[in-house]
Amino acid sequence: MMDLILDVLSWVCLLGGAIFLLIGAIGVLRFPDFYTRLHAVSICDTLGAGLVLVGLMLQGGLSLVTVKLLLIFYFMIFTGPSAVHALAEAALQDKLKPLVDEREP
Amino acid sequence: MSELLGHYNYWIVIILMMTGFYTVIARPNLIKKIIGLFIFQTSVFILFISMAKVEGGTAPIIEEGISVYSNPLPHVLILTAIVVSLATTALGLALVIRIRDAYGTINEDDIHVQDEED
Amino acid sequence: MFITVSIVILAAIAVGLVRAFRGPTLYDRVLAANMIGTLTVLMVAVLGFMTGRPEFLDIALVYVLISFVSTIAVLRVVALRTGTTGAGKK
Amino acid sequence: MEHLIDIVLLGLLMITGFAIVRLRSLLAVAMLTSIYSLLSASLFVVLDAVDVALTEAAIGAGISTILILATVALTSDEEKVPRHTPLLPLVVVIATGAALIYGTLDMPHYGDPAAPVHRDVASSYLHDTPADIGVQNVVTSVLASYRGYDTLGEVTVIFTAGIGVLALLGYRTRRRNSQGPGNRKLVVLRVVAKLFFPLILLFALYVLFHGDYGPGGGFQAGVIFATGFILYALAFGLGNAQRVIPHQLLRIMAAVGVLIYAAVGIESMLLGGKFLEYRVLADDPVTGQHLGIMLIELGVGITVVAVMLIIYYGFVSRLHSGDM
Repeated sequence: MMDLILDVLSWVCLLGGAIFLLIGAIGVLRFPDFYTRLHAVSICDTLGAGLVLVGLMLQGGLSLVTVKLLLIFYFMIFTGPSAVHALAEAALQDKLKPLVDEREP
Repeated sequence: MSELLGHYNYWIVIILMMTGFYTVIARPNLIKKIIGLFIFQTSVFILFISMAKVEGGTAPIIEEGISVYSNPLPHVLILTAIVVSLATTALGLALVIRIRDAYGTINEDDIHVQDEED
Repeated sequence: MFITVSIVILAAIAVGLVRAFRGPTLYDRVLAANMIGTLTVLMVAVLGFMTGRPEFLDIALVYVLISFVSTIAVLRVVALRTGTTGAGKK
Repeated sequence: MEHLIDIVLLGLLMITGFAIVRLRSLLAVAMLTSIYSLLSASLFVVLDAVDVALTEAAIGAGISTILILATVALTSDEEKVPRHTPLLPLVVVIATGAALIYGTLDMPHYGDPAAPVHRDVASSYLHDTPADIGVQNVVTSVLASYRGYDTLGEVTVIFTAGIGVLALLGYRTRRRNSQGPGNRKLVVLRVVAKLFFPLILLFALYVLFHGDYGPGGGFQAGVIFATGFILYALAFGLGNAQRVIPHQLLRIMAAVGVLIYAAVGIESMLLGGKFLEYRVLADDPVTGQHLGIMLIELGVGITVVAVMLIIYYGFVSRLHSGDM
């Protein structure tokens, strides 16, 4: 019974994560300019990746595999945002203008 | 259908190989040539690794309860080849930088023109 | 189950590749490369479970570190050039 | 179903390859090369080559992208339109490709267990490794023990390439970089780099010494170790990195690694075995093999770290700004 619950839970996490990853990727493709696309990437790096990794941890159970997955998760929550921050910083330094709505309100 | 799938890997490898080959011979830019060489190298790696794969096999790290493993020998050859390929790529790029120092350009056509003028 | 997840991740990689081809600025391409790095990490992790040998997560761990270092390196190299070429232009 | 992933990945690789040829901005091409490497590395995982995937990811997506970018930064970005029509090359390429595809028709099918590659030595390596060498990872046992002489050659090639880059580019020592207010934008990177730098080095050592049991070994560990130092150099400046691990030390390390490898070979000769026959290194043959493999992996690792960093220093010290 417990196994079944864990399995279902992990599948929900995995599928949910995969869907968020796809949504993020579509966002990167469809959003109008660079700065908005940054938002789309962060959904991949945090929510999507997190859910997939949690789903895998539930499959792995208490073992070295889960420790490694936790390590990956730990690295990802640091690398993702800092890479995106560096990207935004570099683009700003390069005077890449954000797209703004110039119509009168 | 099985004929098609059975050789699919090799055909894609050949297409990649030819893409790299084309870049090397048709593009005058030296950096582009090196990148073409890089694609060529990678296609050779994929060729070897594809040949090593055994249907239903798993990675050649021995463990209880597993009997079919992929062939480890091509993996060894390619593992060292990858590191050597980086070393040669670095050497090539270093040569490109020196050529640029000497000629002021990395375009092969321009280099030939300068050579003929001398 | 794992196969569905890995197919969805592959689809996401394909979508990201389109952005990498289209650009238009270099930063868009770096962004796409960074996202594909994340997706590859997850796909390798899922593949490990799919083939029944999840202990190969070391590879995924290496990918996380390498894709971060290479993104940073790209930005630092490009930052050196922005004064002269304007890599942000189309 | 693994076939599906294999097919899709190869298709994506092919598209990326075409895009690399078509694009004219070399910076963009360098980014695509990085993506191309990541894709081929995940293909290697699908094809069961975990050790190769580890190496390709560390090298292709990491260091070689950085080198290509540094070269582009040192030369020029835009590719000029070629003067000749590409008709002749196209004909040559199509003819060669057609001949090669004709050649593949005789090849055994993908994944065929009866293919000639899997006969002879390969199966005996798989069969004999547990008893002969006592190492779980057959790739490590073949690399370090059965074909140790070959690997010694590869390490020498890497060492030679390092010398070649050193001769071509030289090196310039940087003064210690100031950490003034001008680098304020690097604060986030520096914090993350401080957090990661020790972990990457630790992980590289894990990959080095865990190579007997899982994917890993000297080549991979060396590249990961070098990547750690590259991260350090990116965050704190090349000058500071050169204070941590100076150039003179690197040149000594590159030679010492190869020497350790060769010395293990000579040591086993002195103890009455053949060159690189590790079983004589200890009383028990299997312990001897373990010891020999560990020592030569260490030698490989040291040489690879040193050469990677020599190459990195050589390229990056030519860039104008002092803080990279």
